[in-house]
Amino acid sequence: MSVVEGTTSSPPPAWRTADAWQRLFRERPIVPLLVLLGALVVLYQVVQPGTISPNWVGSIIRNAVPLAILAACQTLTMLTGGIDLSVGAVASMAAYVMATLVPSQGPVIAIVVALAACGLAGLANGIGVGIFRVHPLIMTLAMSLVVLGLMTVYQLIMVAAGSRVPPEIRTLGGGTSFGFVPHNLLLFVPLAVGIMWALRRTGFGRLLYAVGDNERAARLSGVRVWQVLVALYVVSGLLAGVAGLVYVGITNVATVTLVDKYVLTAVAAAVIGGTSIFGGRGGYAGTIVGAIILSLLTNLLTVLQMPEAARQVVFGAIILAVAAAYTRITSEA
Amino acid sequence: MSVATATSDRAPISATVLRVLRRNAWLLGLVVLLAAMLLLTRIIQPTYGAAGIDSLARAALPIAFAAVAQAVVVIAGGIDLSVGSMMALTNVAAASMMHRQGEEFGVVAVVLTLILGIALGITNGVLVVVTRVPDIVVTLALSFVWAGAALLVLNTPGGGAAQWLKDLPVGGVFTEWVPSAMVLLLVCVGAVWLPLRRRRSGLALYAVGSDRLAAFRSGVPIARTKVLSYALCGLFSAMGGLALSAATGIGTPTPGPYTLLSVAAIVLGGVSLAGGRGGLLGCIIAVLILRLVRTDLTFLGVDPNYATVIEGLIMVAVVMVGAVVALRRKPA
Amino acid sequence: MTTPAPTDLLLDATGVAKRYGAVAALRAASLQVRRGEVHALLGANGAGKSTLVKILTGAVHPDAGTILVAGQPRDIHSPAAARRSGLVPVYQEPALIPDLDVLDNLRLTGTPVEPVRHWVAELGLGRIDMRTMARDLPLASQRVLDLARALAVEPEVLLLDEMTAALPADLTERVLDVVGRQRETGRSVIFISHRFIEINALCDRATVLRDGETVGVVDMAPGAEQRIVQLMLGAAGAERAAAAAVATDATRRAATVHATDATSRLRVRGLRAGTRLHDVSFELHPGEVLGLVALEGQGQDELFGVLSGSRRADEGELHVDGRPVRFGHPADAIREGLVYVPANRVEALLMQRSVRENIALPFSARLRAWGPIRTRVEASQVSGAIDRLQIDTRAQSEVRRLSGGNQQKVTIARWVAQGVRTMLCFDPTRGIDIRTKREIYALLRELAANGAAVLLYTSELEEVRLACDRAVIIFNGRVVEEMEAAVADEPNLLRAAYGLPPGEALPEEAVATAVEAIP
Amino acid sequence: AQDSATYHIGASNTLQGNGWREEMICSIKAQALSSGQVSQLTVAHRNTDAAGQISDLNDLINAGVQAIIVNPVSPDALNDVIKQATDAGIVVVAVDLAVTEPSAYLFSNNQEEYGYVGAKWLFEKLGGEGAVFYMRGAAGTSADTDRDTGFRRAMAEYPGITLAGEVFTGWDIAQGAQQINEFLASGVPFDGIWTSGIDSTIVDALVTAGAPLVPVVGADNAGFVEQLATIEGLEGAAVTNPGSVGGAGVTMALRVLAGEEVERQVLITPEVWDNTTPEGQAAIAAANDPAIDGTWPLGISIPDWTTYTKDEIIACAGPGE
Ligand SMILES: Nc1ncnc2c1ncn2[C@@H]1O[C@H](COP(=O)(O)OP(=O)(O)OP(=O)(O)O)[C@@H](O)[C@H]1O
Ligand SMILES: Nc1ncnc2c1ncn2[C@@H]1O[C@H](COP(=O)(O)OP(=O)(O)OP(=O)(O)O)[C@@H](O)[C@H]1O
Ligand SMILES: [Mg+2]
Ligand SMILES: [Mg+2]
Repeated sequence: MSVVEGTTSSPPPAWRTADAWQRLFRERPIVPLLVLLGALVVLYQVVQPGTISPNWVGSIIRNAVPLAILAACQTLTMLTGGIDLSVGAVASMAAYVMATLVPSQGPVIAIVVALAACGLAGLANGIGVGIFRVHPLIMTLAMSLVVLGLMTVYQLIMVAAGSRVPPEIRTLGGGTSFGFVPHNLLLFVPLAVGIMWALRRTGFGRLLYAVGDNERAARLSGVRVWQVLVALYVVSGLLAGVAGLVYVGITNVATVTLVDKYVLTAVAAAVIGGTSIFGGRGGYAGTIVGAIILSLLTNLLTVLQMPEAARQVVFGAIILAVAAAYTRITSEA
Repeated sequence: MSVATATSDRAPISATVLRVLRRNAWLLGLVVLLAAMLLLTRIIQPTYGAAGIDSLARAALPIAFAAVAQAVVVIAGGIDLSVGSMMALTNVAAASMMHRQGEEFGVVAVVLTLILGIALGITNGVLVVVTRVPDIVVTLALSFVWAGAALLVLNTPGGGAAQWLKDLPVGGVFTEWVPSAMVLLLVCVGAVWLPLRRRRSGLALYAVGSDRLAAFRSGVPIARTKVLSYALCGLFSAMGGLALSAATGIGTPTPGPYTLLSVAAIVLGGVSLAGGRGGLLGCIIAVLILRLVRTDLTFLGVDPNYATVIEGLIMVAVVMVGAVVALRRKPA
Repeated sequence: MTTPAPTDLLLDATGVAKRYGAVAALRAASLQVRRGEVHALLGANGAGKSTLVKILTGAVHPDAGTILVAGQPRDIHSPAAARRSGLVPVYQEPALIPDLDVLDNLRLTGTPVEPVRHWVAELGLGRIDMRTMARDLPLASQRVLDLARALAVEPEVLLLDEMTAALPADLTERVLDVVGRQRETGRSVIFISHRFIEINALCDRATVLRDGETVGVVDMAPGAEQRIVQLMLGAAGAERAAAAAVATDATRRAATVHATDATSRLRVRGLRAGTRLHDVSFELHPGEVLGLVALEGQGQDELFGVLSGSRRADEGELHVDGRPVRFGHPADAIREGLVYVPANRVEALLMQRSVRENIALPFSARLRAWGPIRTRVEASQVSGAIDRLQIDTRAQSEVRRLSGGNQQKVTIARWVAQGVRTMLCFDPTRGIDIRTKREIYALLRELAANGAAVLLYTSELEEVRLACDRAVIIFNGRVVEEMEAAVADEPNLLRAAYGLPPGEALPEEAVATAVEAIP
Repeated sequence: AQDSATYHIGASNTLQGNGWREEMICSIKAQALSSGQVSQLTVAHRNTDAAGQISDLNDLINAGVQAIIVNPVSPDALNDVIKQATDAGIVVVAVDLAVTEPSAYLFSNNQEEYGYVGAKWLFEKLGGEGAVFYMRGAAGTSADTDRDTGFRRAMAEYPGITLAGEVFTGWDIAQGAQQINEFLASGVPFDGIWTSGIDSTIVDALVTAGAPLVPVVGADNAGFVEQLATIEGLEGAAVTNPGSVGGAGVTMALRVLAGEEVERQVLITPEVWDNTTPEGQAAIAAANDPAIDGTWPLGISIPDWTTYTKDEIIACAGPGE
């Protein structure tokens, strides 16, 4: 019952190499993504010679890190066929709550409370999606309205309470060593390794894929899907909180809408990274590269000094081109 | 012989009615909800009447077009995150064409704008089909492109609109209780959708959204149907852009909140994001409901920040109640 | 082997090849179909039958090969084009659009309605409500409707890919009858099935595929079956199949000893659920395989739903090992050792995930198992199960790339991997080739011999004799009879399944009245 | 004065969560309360666009208000509905940004001047020579375009000034932070920074990166003013853009309702608080309040037009709350 004989005997060698590449790309989708990233760097070098320096790499990565964390929320939720549009509001909440609590409570309590609030928002999302079966898009969109509203109220209460971003957060989020190694890598590398490990090597990770691929099959195999979803959205809320803290480390100013603009960019990072929005397929490594690609692209367009209109057009066109090339390279014949 | 389907073809009328009701249960629920909310509004604000309904219809007009545009694509199994940007682009295109032009040229400009919308939609659709990149990515990328193009056309709010266009959605038809905006909306959507819906191309939209593989094997031209859905989306987005022109009298290059609003509205309106299920009327009613919630919260003088919270909660509640009802209705 | 004169050939495909990445689904397939014949296309799971059908009907583009229709090269690059050339398929997977009602489904394909009504009646589905959503129809009705829709356009060549696999005995009979009569109008049928009874009864000739190659064409005559099995499986495969058959008998004798002295593993009392399951009671003992026989829609779906924890009973009791239990979720049933193999593999599989993840899925199901995976243990359990079920894992990185039969095996392997106490199988051999079927019977017997209890619903009546110790027959939501496997021959089972008392024959009119009595 | 509280006033705003806009809403509330003449204040305050604001204004009209304070999304888009309101006898006061409908009153910061005076200060500071990093607001909005007009006017007066770079921050802090960081990493030389209000973040980025502290122009946001007062070696100027135009708008509307003669347009010329002159330092010292949220503008009152205290605007309570 094997066709391996067929493969070894009949086909011409040229065909085989092409096929081997294809297979490599398909089985390791991260490879073509890295190739694309490399191509972008070369492009950068061509249009803007001389800017590429350790400093520059550092700033690209520093900007990519919080986006990649935010995109982790999307990756995880998208694996189950969901999406988390509340991450912007939740991340902003983490930043704002933390900053306003620091003067009165000190950094540790402030951070704990901020993350707890994020976990709570995630829990609400999880209960809505997992138990009451509200569509994730609606649930999280509504949650972002709820969080924004509550945070605006909170903002008015805290307006004269003073707010401060503790130096630890600032160093972690925005600092660099030797002028080019971003400190947020200290947080990010273990986090990313943890996420990738969890997706591949833990039962919970497996279940995310399973629920996204075929919820019914998961159920028939004895999985209580609601548990998975609730846990997932809590994790997503917490990750969003961490992203918010990294962002505020960079900006040093917290507002209740600090991270709002990055929600769709985070979705784009996850999707460019090869995670299917229909669930069941994808991974975090691709998302990280996706975030770096987007960060690089934003930077390139800023540096090129194009008019805003052209900048937006080119940004969209390049995202599409990258995604199309990626799809072409990894798709089956 | 088999038990499962051996119901008679000529079912009694009551059964037919029951089936129609059951199939449109969601729509009916929305209608009832809307009616209840209108009543509630009247109680909160006793002066709420024809003028209120007129402004409700006018407020709903651009959102409703956006929702209808989104619904068509989602029914066909896609999603279009560029609806807001396409509305902005068609809006500024119309506004700059009509700027300081005669009333008659306005007609030409409207036609050109609609054609532009279709062209944008076809571009979306063709790129989705050709690149085989998931719809959400293609349209997200193109949302930047169209928004940038809008800024190229007008870099700041400006331009103009023909007076007749501005007057079109104002006032009532026959009586002040039938807002022209609503009539306009239903006529525009109906004129496009009704002839299509029962045709093969209309069914193909549902088929592709419902089960792509089965549709392909049933001989449905997948690519053409996808492009058709995006073309319709572009057309309705252009109508939305024109509705913005009519409302504001100018063109605004920055996209409004229409993309996400449209997605929320269609889910409330009973369209399944998985594709293949739902209709356009439900979406329109959902938009009216969403809009009326805001109005009521304003009338009630609820602290606007809490109003945002309440709006979010209501959105969840409606979907949740719907899900619970659907669970109940599932055959035992 | 016969070589027909070229003029009779309605369809002539030669040298057809198709690769999917590293997998060669077809290497050198050929198929010659004469005008007015019913031609069987046979082969083990994964031999390439479905792929050939897809190529002939424009759903898949071949890498190589020539296809002549009535002697002419015809353009069949798309399903629509194939249709125009008179090639109309009924695929292995349902092709109705779930979210459209029946009428709209017909309109979509431009199928005339009246002929469909005619064929639906002819096929024994009675009159159907054209306004029912396709998704609301039971699988069997969908299949029949698929067939009626294909017949309605009066195709030159009708291609039926495991059309009967999901049908209960009564509907199968009608389908075979209708399909057989296609000959009379000079039309041809390509018929794929794993059931020899059907092939013997229906087909004129058979083309046999093995590993993507046509290995023989056989005229159907007494004794052809032996030859086909040999062609299909190759010499080695045929031996293994025979060995499996012997193993079945051996383990069965061992198991009967077991069954008698134990208390019941599962006791069902007065179970009622939904509108079809009224009052079912039976006992299932460790060490036995209990057959369950019923016509379409007699409450067996509901029964398995309740036993597997997917739905709640309205009334009645369940006892597992003498303890009363109540299931709110499949997880509850699984904890009590009741595992379920559903009829429809699409329900059970993670199509985009690997074979390994599919088989290992239940390992991680419980909250406790959310942590790190014990990779080595998992790997050995999974590969054990793969070996045991002989799963062809060439395309294992995504289950959707497996052939239908191999997908089916994965659904069983999932439970075998972790050891079975009580297995609820709903037609597990649906679409499985003859060798594997025998292996599955052997497997069920072996499970029983090791003390497991197996409940086996089957739509293939001969399976009762081949694999079971006892059978209960359900009609109209009630157990109407119970019989030992020894006496459970087909006429006897069919009689009972129609709700007729023992000793009574099965006249046509009786069937008609009996069926009308069904609510 | 409580018994004379008779008016029902409406307010409309289209951006939520933004410090400046929240302060504007609070000043509307505080002034309505402090005036004693307002019995009910209905606020429509949410994230929306021109068409959404039109329907909000319609809702306010239908709610039966006698005056509307509106922060318009654009100068032209609301004309019809404003006309409809004024025709019905409702007093409409546009704040922050002008509308072209002549029947509306206007109480606003002069955005073109805002762009001009800050740029002029910066160019002067640089001695008329040098490269400036120009960090604008959101592309396509009126306020940004107006400020740009002023900025360009100043540039025309100082031909020695060039642009080292021009970006749109979208008034988004995180985006502004990334832009300045990337800009610093790119190594393009620059001598000064003009920002459209994303200011303290920019200074922080300079400090964090150890880049030279070039002169920075920002707005009167609490965070930036504090930096001007405290950071050693930072030279900069805060251009005032008080959110209290909202409260002033209320006063204006009440005066019209009372039948007083009121000027149709009041434009507040922005002040420049620079930390290099004694007057500027005094203004900064007077305004600086480290407790206030960094994104709140410190121009919390406008003499003659607002009567509430600092505590009242911070309490952010309107009539009946
Ligand atoms: N197996 C399939 N399942 C789902 N969609 C498919 C499948 N095969 C092709 N399609 C879709 O159908 C469209 C057309 O496919 P293809 O190129 O195979 O047809 P074609 O030969 O160009 O058809 P036509 O007769 O219209 O020229 C593509 O958009 C593709 O995504
Ligand atoms: N889309 C695909 N991608 C990769 N491999 C595929 C794909 N479709 C089929 N195959 C492989 O091609 C081979 C032939 O499959 P096919 O479905 O034709 O078998 P079959 O004879 O119909 O089997 P069964 O009796 O189990 O239905 C199998 O090994 C299968 O795994
Ligand atoms: Mg097959
Ligand atoms: Mg082709």
